[in-house]
Amino acid sequence: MSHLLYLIILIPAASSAVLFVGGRLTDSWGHLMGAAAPLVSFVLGLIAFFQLRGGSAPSLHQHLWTWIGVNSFQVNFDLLFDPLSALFVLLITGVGGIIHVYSVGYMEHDERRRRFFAQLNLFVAAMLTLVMTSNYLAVFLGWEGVGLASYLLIGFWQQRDSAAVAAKKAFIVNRVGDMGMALAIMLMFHAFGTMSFAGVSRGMPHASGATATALGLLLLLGACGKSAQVPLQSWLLDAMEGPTPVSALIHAATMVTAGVYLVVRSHFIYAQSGAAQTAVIVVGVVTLLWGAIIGCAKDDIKKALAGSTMSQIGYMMLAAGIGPAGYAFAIFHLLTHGFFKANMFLGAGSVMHGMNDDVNMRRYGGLARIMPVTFVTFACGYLAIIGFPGFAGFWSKDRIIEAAFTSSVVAGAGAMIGAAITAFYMTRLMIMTFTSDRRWAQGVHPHESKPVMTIPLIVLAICSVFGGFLTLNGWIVNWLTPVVGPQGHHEAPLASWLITVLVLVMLAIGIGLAYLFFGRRRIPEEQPQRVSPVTRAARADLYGDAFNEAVLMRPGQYLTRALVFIDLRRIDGIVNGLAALVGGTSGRVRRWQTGFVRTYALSMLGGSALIVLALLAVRLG
Amino acid sequence: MTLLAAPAFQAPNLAYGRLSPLLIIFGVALVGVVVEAFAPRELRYQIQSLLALAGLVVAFISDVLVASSSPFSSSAGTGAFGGIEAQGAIAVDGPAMFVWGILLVMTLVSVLLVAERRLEGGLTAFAGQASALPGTEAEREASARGIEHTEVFPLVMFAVGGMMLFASANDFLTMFVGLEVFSLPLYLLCGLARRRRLISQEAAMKYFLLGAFSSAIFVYGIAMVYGFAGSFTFADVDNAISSRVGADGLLLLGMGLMGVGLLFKVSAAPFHSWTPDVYQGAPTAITAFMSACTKLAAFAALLRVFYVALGGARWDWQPVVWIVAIITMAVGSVIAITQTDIKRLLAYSTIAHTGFLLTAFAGAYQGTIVLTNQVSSLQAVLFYLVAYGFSSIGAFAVVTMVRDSSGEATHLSRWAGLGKESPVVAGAMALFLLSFAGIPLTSGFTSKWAVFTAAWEGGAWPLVIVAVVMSLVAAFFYIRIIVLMFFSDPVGEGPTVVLPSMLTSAVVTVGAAVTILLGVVPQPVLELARHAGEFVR
Amino acid sequence: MNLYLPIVFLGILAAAFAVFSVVASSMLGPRRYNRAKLDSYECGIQPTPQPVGGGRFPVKYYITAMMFIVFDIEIIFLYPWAVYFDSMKTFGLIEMVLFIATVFVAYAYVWRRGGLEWE
Amino acid sequence: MSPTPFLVLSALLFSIGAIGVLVRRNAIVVFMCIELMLNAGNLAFVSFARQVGNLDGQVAAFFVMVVAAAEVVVGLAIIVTIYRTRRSASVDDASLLKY
Repeated sequence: MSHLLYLIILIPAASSAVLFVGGRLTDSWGHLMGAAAPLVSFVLGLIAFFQLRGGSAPSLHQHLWTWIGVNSFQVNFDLLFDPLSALFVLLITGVGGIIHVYSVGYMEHDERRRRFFAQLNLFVAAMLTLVMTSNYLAVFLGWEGVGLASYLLIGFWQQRDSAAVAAKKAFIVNRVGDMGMALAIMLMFHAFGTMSFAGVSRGMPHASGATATALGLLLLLGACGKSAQVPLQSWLLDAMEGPTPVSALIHAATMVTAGVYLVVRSHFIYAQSGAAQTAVIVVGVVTLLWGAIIGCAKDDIKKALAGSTMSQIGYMMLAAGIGPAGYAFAIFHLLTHGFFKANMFLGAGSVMHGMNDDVNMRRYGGLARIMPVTFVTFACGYLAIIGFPGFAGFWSKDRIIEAAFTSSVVAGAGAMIGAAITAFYMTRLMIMTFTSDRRWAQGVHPHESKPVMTIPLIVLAICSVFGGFLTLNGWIVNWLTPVVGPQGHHEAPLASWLITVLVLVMLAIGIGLAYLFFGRRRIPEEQPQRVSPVTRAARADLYGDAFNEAVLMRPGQYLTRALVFIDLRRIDGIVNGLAALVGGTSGRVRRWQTGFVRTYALSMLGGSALIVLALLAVRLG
Repeated sequence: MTLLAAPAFQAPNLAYGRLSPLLIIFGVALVGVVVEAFAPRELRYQIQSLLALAGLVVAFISDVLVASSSPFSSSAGTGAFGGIEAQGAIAVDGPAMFVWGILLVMTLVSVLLVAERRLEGGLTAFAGQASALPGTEAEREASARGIEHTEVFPLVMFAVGGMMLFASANDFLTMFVGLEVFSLPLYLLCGLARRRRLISQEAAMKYFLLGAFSSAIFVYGIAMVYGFAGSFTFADVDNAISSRVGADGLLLLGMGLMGVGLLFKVSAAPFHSWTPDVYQGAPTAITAFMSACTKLAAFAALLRVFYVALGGARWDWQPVVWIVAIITMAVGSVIAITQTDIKRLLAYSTIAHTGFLLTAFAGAYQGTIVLTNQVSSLQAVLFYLVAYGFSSIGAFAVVTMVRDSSGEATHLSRWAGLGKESPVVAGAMALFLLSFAGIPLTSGFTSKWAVFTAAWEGGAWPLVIVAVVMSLVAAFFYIRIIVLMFFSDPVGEGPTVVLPSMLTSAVVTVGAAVTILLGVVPQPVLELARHAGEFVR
Repeated sequence: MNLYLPIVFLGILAAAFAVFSVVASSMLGPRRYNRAKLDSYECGIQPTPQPVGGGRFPVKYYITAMMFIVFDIEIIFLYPWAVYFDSMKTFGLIEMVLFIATVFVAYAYVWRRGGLEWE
Repeated sequence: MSPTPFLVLSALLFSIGAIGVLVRRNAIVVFMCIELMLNAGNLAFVSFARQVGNLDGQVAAFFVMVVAAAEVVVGLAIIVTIYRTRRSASVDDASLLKY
């Protein structure tokens, strides 16, 4: 098998290429091939997985070719299939495949469905490259690919202005992260002369503390960009502009998990720098609360789920920051989250399908009877995410909170409060959507979706119920030990049973409050305006954009306005602020190119004078 | 006058074999002029094009032979081979022979573009009769009679010959002559477009006046350096610097002015202003030729002058180059964002690429400090230029194919929805743009990587950080075009992709192939660049 | 520092003089414009009248001027060559023959393309 | 005798040429100014040749002259063409290409 690893990546890539190049020829069967490709990869992944399990070798390798090689310095394009990669491959291809199948139904009436599948395949292929290579440079390749594909997919409905803006935002914010990644790779090469995981981990112990911290922070910056962690979280909510399957793919299986993968994969770097680890923990805790609070106030079902993703990824980051004690749990939660989040996003898609693509939960209600399958499956996801005992989320989240307490009480407390908030907003979502009285707009006739959409829901629901069993007698921990090292024993300040009980109490509180607020009263169709400042803040994404606006965009705006006299009212948020700044500068500077030869000559002469003077200055200074 | 009494004459021994590539090219160019004079008009196109192609191939072969037969010179330092020929006028060393070979290949590809005839309906893209006024009876008659300026081919040959001389010159006088020999034909070629005569001629005039201006400055710089060192040979200048004789002021002045002349040719800010106008106005085939070959030759010369002759004064010029590099990257990447004409946009992107190249140049990571497992600045720059050259030629080749009634449709709005019109062409363009943006698995990524590491190792890491940021900005507008081509609907009746003859298709294919190959398996070319070693002193 | 003073001083002096001369001429010089002066080519002569619709334009003068310059300049190289001819033996002869031949190629082109016909 | 006066003169010529390029509108005159700069270079060459006492500088002057002549030919050709199409040799009129 190890010589066939490349097929896992090649198949989706090839399918994507065929769909892109084939054009209209493939319209009739393109979507079927597109949906089949990741499933085939999934089967291959399974084979490799069992071989890895059965075999004695800690990991499978395949040397494809030497990418860059000069004398002793080599960047090999090697595939690495070790326990960590294995789990990711299965998650990406498995959940991704299910989402593909679902999309066949979801995008049925879109005439550009073929292109949609081409891009989905590209997305999957890029993500697989990211998790299956054995050196950072190649990871960067997949990293860029994912960024590109997400850009295309989020902006898929480019006729919508908002979609285009959201895509641009996602792209640029990600480029900021990529910059961190690129610089980290440069630094690595400078410090170790290699960029392979093995080489770097060998070199790490001898590296200076400063180098380690710098590497850790730069990589964290990259991870924040891809995983939408504070402060680079702003793109995630807008990314909901994409078709719902895309949201599901981005949130559950691919994109946002990349950051966590990077941190876990680079454990040998974080092992050398406590500062970097602390930074990861802080980012994680802040984000998990941030996202949860946002989730409480959103009436747009997709945005509410997006907030929850942000906060769940925050949990994973927190776990990854804890170190060897947490890596396994981070990955474990990542898997379970992949199941139930995909489940709920597709469920949301199915609801929207029935409600004429209305996303406002205030106009839902009482759908439980009309869409039984969607309701039941969604309920499974719901119980899983709030961590109801027995469901997948319970096992993973509980472990993380436990581990958090071992590292610091603050982190643990934060995680625990996060659990309560999660329970609150998810319950709110359930009530507003499924149970409460009907508040549908006129002419909306909800109906259950077709089997091609409901069957994936059922599959995912089953996963989100039983996903937790991966941890039975610590299977996942042992499985990952060869990669991230032994977990070691850490004494928690509280007994683990006590923590579990506390979590459950929090859970009860959250659900109870939500029931009080939303279950007992009638839910107004319009957003109530007289609400607590907290709610108002949360509705405005905790003023995330406002903050950007005040701190980053306003100055940019003024500067731009000073530079160009163009109307900037359209601008919102840092991204467009910066874009406008650059664009404005550009629009201004290009005026220097007056078209008059004599102006050019003047600039040349001035330039030469400056150069000579600079030379003199250098010599004298 | 006894002071100037010259020494007794001894006939110089010229190693004609070593210089054969140069001689062949110039010989072919001269033959081309004779053909123009005596061959009947209807045969000229065939004769000239075949002659040019044959000459290039033969010259390339002889270059390979010379390179494979060159001994390692004892005089040189790290891994340099080849030697100084023609009484110290020309250095036939590793880098020179590498540059010669690449120049010849890229010119070969460009000549295919020049010879393209189907796009203009049976005629080349060059004015039938430059002397006939646009839109007059004379012009219509000329194009009706199928008159063509087949002088284009000899001119290109002269230009490439000059470039080879420029890149391998080992004293300032030869360098100046080479500079002019490749500039003058280019001035003319820029003005010969068949369509859009006005802007073509304007481009020619601007290029000419500014070029002449810069070469005048260059000459004055040479004079100053001569006054400082008392000789034109690079080695002597180097000695003069290291032995600290001569008036230092003259050196600084000369260094600055000469630098201006060279930076002008590589279109570095603030000497870039000719680039957008000329690139937009010139016939696209010529733009492709310039963007690939002029840049390569000029960078080779720039590095040779500053590493070999002025290497001793590195502490003087390095900081200045840092500033120039930053300005150039900023100007190129930022202004490109608001461009609306594809040729102009590519021109600004070429300026940005110059900036990236200058980072490696400023790093000056060369000589004995180079670790065995890394590429020196010179090698990185050469590799980058190979990668960039082919992508750039390919991109401009695509530009020639996207047309509407008035010739090439270069306004970006006409490119909207190109992906629907012709997926293959748009795909090729997308590939080239991704390569310019430095997305992995394209030549742009590996070459950027090589250049940046060289700069970083040379201690110019702040430059590298600026460069990374700038390449992010640049990536943004490249992606914008891709989205424009694939994801937006055509305006009006949309663009049309005219089916070209074998020639242009071949060019695009070659460009795309090289772009992918150098992205996926760059190793052979990198090795070749490394084998070229350093300059012979 | 004083080592570089001359350079700086020279630059200042030169620039100052150039600016001064331009300004001075524009201020002191009398402005007596006539048609010939305002006309494009400032070489005194009347530009040859343009045929309407822009047909052929007689550029004889300029062509001739170009010819003259080119062939005249080549002579430069004959002088040092002639001075040294005796000591250069056959080598000098061959080289100069090559040189002349090269120039002759240009000459042949001009001739065949009718550059030498006055009408 | 010292070459300094000649160098000063050549610097003056060079600056006059450079300023001329900037201030004159007529392409021909601009071009003449450039020629002036080249000749300033020539003067510097020969005076330095005198100073350092070898012939290289004088040879260089020859080469520069020849190149200048070639430049004249090309330049005049271009300028005449553009004059005939635009009916003006002013460098400021030719500004279609900008921004």
